[in-house]
Amino acid sequence: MAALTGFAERRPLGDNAKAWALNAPAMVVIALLVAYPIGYSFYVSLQKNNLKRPRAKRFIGFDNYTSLLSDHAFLNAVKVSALFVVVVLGLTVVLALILALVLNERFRGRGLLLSLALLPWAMPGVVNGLMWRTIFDAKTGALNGLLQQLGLIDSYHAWLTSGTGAFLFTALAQVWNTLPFSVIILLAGLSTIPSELYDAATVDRAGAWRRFTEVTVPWLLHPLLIVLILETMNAFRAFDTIYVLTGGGPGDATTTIALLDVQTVLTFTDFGLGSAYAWVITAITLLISVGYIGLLYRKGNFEV
Amino acid sequence: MAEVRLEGVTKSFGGKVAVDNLNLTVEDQEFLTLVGPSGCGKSTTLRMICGLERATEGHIFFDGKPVSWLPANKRDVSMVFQSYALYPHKTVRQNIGFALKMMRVPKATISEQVLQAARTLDIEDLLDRKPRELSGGQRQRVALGRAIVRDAGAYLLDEPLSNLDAQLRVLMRAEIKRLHVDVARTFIYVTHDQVEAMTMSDRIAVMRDGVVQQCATPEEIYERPANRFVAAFMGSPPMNFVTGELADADGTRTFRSPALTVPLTGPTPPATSPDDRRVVLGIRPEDVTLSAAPVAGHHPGKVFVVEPLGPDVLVTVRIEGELIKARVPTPFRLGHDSTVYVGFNPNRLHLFAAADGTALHAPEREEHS
Amino acid sequence: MAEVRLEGVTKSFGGKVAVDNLNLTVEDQEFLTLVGPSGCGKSTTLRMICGLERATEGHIFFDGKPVSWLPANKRDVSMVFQSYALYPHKTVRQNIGFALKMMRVPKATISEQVLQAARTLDIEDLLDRKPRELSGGQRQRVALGRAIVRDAGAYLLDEPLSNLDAQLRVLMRAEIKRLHVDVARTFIYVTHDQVEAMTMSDRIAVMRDGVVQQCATPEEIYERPANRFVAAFMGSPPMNFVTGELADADGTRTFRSPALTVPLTGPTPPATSPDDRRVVLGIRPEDVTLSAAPVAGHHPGKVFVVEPLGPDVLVTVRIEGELIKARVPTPFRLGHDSTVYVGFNPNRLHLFAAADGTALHAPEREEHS
Amino acid sequence: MSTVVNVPLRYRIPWKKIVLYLLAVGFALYLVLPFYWIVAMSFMHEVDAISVPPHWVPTHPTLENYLGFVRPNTAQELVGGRAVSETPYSLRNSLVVATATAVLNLALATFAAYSFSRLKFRGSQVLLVLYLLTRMVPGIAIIIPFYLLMRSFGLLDTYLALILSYTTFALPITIWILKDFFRSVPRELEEAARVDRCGWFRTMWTVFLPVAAPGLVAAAVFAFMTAWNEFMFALFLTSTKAAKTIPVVAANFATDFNTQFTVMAAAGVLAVVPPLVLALLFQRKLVQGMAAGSVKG
Amino acid sequence: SNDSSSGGGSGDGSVKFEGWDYEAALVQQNLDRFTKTSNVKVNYTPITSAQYVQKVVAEFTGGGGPDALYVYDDSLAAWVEGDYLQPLDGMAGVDEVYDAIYPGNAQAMTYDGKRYGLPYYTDATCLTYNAGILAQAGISKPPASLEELEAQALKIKSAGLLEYPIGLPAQLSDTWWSWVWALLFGSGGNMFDDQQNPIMNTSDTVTKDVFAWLQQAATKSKVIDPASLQLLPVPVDNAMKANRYAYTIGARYASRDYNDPAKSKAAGKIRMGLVPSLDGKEHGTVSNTRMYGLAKDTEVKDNAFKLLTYLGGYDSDKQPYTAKFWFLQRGLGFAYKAMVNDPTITAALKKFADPKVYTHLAEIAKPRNVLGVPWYTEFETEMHKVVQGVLSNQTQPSAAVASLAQSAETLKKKYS
Ligand SMILES: Nc1ncnc2c1ncn2[C@@H]1O[C@H](COP(=O)(O)OP(=O)(O)OP(=O)(O)O)[C@@H](O)[C@H]1O
Ligand SMILES: Nc1ncnc2c1ncn2[C@@H]1O[C@H](COP(=O)(O)OP(=O)(O)OP(=O)(O)O)[C@@H](O)[C@H]1O
Ligand SMILES: [Mg+2]
Ligand SMILES: [Mg+2]
Repeated sequence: MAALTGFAERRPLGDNAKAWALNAPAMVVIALLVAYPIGYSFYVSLQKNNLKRPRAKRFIGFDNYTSLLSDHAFLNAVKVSALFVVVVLGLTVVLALILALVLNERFRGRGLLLSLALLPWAMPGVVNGLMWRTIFDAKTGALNGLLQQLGLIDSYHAWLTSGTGAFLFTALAQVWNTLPFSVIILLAGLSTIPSELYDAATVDRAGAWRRFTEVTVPWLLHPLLIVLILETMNAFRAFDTIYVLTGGGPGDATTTIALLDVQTVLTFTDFGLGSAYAWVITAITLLISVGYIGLLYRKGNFEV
Repeated sequence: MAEVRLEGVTKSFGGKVAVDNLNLTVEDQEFLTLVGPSGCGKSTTLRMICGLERATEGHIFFDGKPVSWLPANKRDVSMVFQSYALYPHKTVRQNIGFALKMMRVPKATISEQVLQAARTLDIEDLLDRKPRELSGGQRQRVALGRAIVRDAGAYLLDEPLSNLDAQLRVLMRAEIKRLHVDVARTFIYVTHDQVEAMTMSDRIAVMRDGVVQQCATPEEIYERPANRFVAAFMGSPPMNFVTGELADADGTRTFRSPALTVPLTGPTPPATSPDDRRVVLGIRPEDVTLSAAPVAGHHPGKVFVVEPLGPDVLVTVRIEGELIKARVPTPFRLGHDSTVYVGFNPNRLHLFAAADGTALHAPEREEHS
Repeated sequence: MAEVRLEGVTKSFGGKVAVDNLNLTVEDQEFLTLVGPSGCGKSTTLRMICGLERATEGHIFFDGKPVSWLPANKRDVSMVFQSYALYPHKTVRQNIGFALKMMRVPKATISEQVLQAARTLDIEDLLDRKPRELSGGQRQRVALGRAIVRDAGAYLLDEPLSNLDAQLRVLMRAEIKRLHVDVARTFIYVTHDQVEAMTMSDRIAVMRDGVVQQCATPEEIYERPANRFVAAFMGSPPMNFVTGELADADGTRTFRSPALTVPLTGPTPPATSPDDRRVVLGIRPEDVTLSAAPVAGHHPGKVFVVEPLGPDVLVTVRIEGELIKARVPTPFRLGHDSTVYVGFNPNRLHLFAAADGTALHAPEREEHS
Repeated sequence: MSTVVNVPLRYRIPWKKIVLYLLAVGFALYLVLPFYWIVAMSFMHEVDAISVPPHWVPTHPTLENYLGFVRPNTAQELVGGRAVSETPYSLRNSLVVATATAVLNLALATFAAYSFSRLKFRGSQVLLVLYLLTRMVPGIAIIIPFYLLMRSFGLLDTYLALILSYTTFALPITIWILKDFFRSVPRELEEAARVDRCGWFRTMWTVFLPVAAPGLVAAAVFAFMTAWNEFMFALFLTSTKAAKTIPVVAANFATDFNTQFTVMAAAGVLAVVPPLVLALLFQRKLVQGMAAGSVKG
Repeated sequence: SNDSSSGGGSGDGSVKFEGWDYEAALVQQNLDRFTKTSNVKVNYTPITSAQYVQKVVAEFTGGGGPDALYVYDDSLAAWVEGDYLQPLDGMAGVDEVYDAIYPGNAQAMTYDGKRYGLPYYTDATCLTYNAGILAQAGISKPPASLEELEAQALKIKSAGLLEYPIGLPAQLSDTWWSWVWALLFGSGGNMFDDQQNPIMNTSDTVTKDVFAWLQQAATKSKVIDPASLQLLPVPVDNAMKANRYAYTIGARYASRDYNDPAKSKAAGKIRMGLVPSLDGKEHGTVSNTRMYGLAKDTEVKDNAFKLLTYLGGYDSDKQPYTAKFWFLQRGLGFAYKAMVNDPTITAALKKFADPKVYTHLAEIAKPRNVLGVPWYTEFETEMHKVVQGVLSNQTQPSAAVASLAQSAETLKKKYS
């Protein structure tokens, strides 16, 4: 048999080589454009580096990171962020799933609703922030006006002045904003499910709920995985909305790590510490993402 | 559950009518087989019965109760899909056990029943594979397993054996029949295999372009087809047809065509108008006899094609432009173009109106054993 | 292109061997049919020939040239997928014409050829539909159309007719045969339909568990099966098998089992060891004769099951615990439990070694015509 | 037949439809009400916009806020006059950048995603996580080095700088999105195309990608939107109307000293319109089923 | 392109000029005039104000900075330390300018003894009140002391005119809270001594007392709007214009809008007053200064300086042309002492404020003395949070000052 390989034609690439070749363009672009910035930012995170004191710049190893452990603001921000992620993620995923399921049905006005579902996405962050500010405004806000006209409140409230209020309303605004991404991904995921599977499940006496858990969910695990990862990432980095609505207040109630990070880098121009914050965010989201992957990837990994 | 009744059921897909004013009653515990050419509406009919497709018109009743508005999961029917529709994300075991799980059968019972079904279907060692890793026939067996493992009021099986080899098919056929007897429920079965249809069914409904042509016992269908379409459709190789007209010669009714003259016995319809006289004579290949030597009343012809079918030989004979197929026992020793004498069993002749193909005359019912 | 040769081809799916050291040569312009039980590796073999699956071991040659590393699109083969694999986003017309378009055939030619193929397949009026709007059989015909419309070096057809009705199947069979003659290319055909296999093929390869059991002409396979498996597999209803041993009684070789004693004629293998003496007698149902009155040398038995098959009747007779099937012409007039006398055509007896099933004795080759 | 019609058929209340429509309306309100407020404001005078109780429908409707964008004279009168004059350009810039980003992204991601959905190769999972990792470092940490990089390429204030940066943002996620959709394209389709004599590229183009269209559209929407509403990088990488995108310009309506709510609202409405129109055009693709009727089993 | 080298001139002597995007169209208009008269081309880029500092920092770090630019007084120290700016000492006309402006402004533009800017605009913080509402409640004079302010507010409140008469912008933001500093300076207090050591919890009790008053007014007498915690300056302005607050503390500049009938329902009723103090006798306030600065690495120093002079200094008529331009166009506060005597200026000023009060405020205003420390921004941010705690009764004044002192010490250590 060995002789045969002698006159075999040019061997095509093996799966390994093919895969790397296919990944090459993406890897080159990414490496070219972000490898340096990412590496640089990590390097900076090992420095004492405040632009206000450029002459004091020096390499300090992991001091920025160790200092975080005793950094009150940071520890509090981690707590706030974690809570924010949980609330926003929970709401987003549930709402997005319901909306995607609705959109996956046939009914009049579906196209319109789908376009509306994309609307919050298309709104530039600044406009979005201002929109929510005018809505939640204590003096002239639309929410106050609406609730009062509906007779639900007697007088205008300052929704964002209590810690919990600020937190919840900020989260609501954030959810409105990040909903479209999840909806689109889940909806596209839904559209890949062959309808005959639902037929089969219906005949197998599965009601709507069981069809959902037994057919829809397994098929949605991977799209859900993306949604979870990205929404976690987004919620951890939520900045625009929070900044415009509360600036992180009252007190520390809505100061998330992202807010702290942006403030540290841009307002305090402390690049060293800011980069360390950024890498902590990276590490946390990476850890959570790997957790999601470990939880969902294999379960949803089947071929049709 | 039990009796399935379709009343005036019509289904059209955007103008194209797939099932046309169907009236059909499947008795309790009956085994009804739907046959018909590809695209005649068999699957659509099953899908309507099972509730996956809503009839454009007409209504469906289970045991006299209308179910048109009942969703499929409440209809208590089990179905094998023509396209299998296996759950790609579940293992074979989970696929088969799914309906049981939905019916809240205890886990232990499920795994036992699944195992038993898998044993029956000879897919016991595939239980932990995903459908993706199965061969065509294996997938089909999983689909079958999914339907038969559970208890249902009616079983709808859409070509459940088409991708299986003959051996397995025979076994599976027996299993399905046994299940039918065991559970004593209504079965509606779609198949293209005539042997299957003939051997398994209490009744056969022959469909064509969404319309039921005849619904009767297998013998009836085979022996006394309601029209030329049914006669042609059932039986393989199909019945021979010769177009000609009725004539009264020498006091006996005779069929006459350019090639053939066949005397008819028994009651034949009175032929009044010339149109009525235009008829088609039908005779099944196994009712055609061939002899090498001339026989009285036999027609001389030439051997055209000889096809061995294993136990029999299918011989096509040319008689003045008409091609007549005869099925004769092996061995057949005449070669191409040899002259052969063709005889028609006079008790097995069929007559159909040339105009619309309705049966005018069929052989007397025979008593078996 | 032409001769397809497989040398020591093995395919395993993660440990599970689907095709095992396959050596097979399909001659130029030959029509080879692959048959075998579900899951025996037929589709896998086709897929390897076609280049969709890489052999784990061994090599494939087209006209003597190794093609193991050639991708499917360069192999110049055409294939009907068992699962159809229609392009869901293209109309039937585009599906059928796709390969032609890829081969840069002029538009006008394409549409003409597509139309002609569609006519052949009787799907002319479905040309502008999408696959999801078709019935199962219609989809299968589109899949077939896609493969036959184009010119290719070899045509691989994986159960292309399984979902068609008998009539259409007969027509399609003829069309495929005609195509084979017209294009004069190599055809490799997978089917579960024995009639198809018997009537269409130049040679039939019978597979089992990834191993070819016998590869020979249809007659050879039917009349002189290489082993018990092939004998059992080909022929429906299958051959009767009775396990027993060889004995020399009264100077003649005799087969003896608790139920039966059958004298053997013709040369039989010398039985030296006791193991060698353990044999299985095989006889096809059509070589079993039944008579109501006692006949010398016939075995008395009781009628167990009577199954009408249309032209014939399949009668299962019980002879002291052995069940023997006989296929006899209609009408058969004995009822259940009646005594019947069973005779075996002495010229049509098969003998297989009990140990491994290899054929020891087969009927002499008969001359047809 | 008349008897058939008279059979008392139990008609069921279509709960499903009712729930569906209720949910649809609920979501529509939730999605549209906040935005409606912006729209309403954009047709109001500043004074009406902050009135108590709010006017849900503009009492003295005006087009002034919009006309400013086309009539620079009125614009001069307004706070943020320069931003007003830049708005039309920025819309064009945003469209170009977002579209290019979407296209470039799909082009690059398709290859990579294909490898993850079809090929078994060592390191695939690690590579997937690595892709994600590049996206997990917050933009704030890399914006300065990225700015430096773009500056050294001489790309500041060009479309290309934005397109490249957004591509790197969107690429990892696009790969993740696409790999899932590719996975649900039946392998047999691809095989059929290969047998029909298509090379890999043709197979992708003529069979694979059309079947995976919903996923492609979803990924394209994602990339488009990422580029459409990104603010920080756009701010740093652009400085003139040659490349400024709409978020950067819209931000100019809100200064420390004054905020022209109504003009800003108008700009916001304008910013939302192009993606919305695109969405309306493509929504069919997004919800079309993928491979119905193509394979048996 | 425009970033070929650091300093950024494109070879034809044109000046790359950057500023935050306030009234960019007007700026351009003014620059066009400069180009016409001086023949120096100016390449002007307005930058979103919220990100102005960050972007300029990025540009200087990356080496693509402007030649001339706007500078906030609170960025000055950092930008000097960062080597972005060069001192103007000794350049033509600089001393003249510094002599002609209010000392507070001069101080704000000086770092480490060197002068780095020419004034763009300045403002002092004042008490702004709605005389109409006061009159309705029977009050004729603005309050001089905080006690009085609270009493007046209570009167308005009990008259049922307003639920919360006082509004303050107290949402967290990265700009400074002038009203806190104004209240401290108004009572002669300070948080830091001249060596930038925290004194708010030691030698100087004003901070604590002011905090105590704030807490009292916000949570006991409830005259300060609790919604303040979510208000930025703009909504406060809107409320003032809508007659929904009787008092606020903010920039003088805002009164122009408040009294503009086209924009405000309170037009004509808004008055400017001195910041009430603890004892009602002493008065002071805080000022801020925006200036024009010169980049250190500029390659077109002469032209850039010409531009600086045009914008922030005297023109050939010895007139601060641009400063006047801004005041007349938009009412931006000016640093030049003499400008208030200009009849056109006075006329314009009279439309929204009492020139005497306006000028007096400018004279008594002084800049924050901690602007020069590197940790000022961090401290300011921390201070906002603490004051929020005071206003919402979560932090007691004594604890508040202690925590501020603590923060200051920590920050100091961090930057040492
Ligand atoms: N992807 C796969 N992974 C694991 N096993 C596989 C895979 N594909 C096929 N097999 C196994 O290989 C064997 C041969 O499969 P193949 O499809 O060739 O059978 P076949 O002869 O075509 O059967 P059928 O008549 O049922 O179509 C089967 O036992 C099947 O279960
Ligand atoms: N979704 C659809 N849209 C349009 N026409 C359809 C659709 N589904 C089925 N049809 C048509 O309806 C007719 C009946 O289809 P059906 O599937 O019931 O046929 P069938 O009898 O099961 O055929 P087969 O034996 O080929 O499976 C066919 O002509 C088919 O083309
Ligand atoms: Mg069908
Ligand atoms: Mg197969």
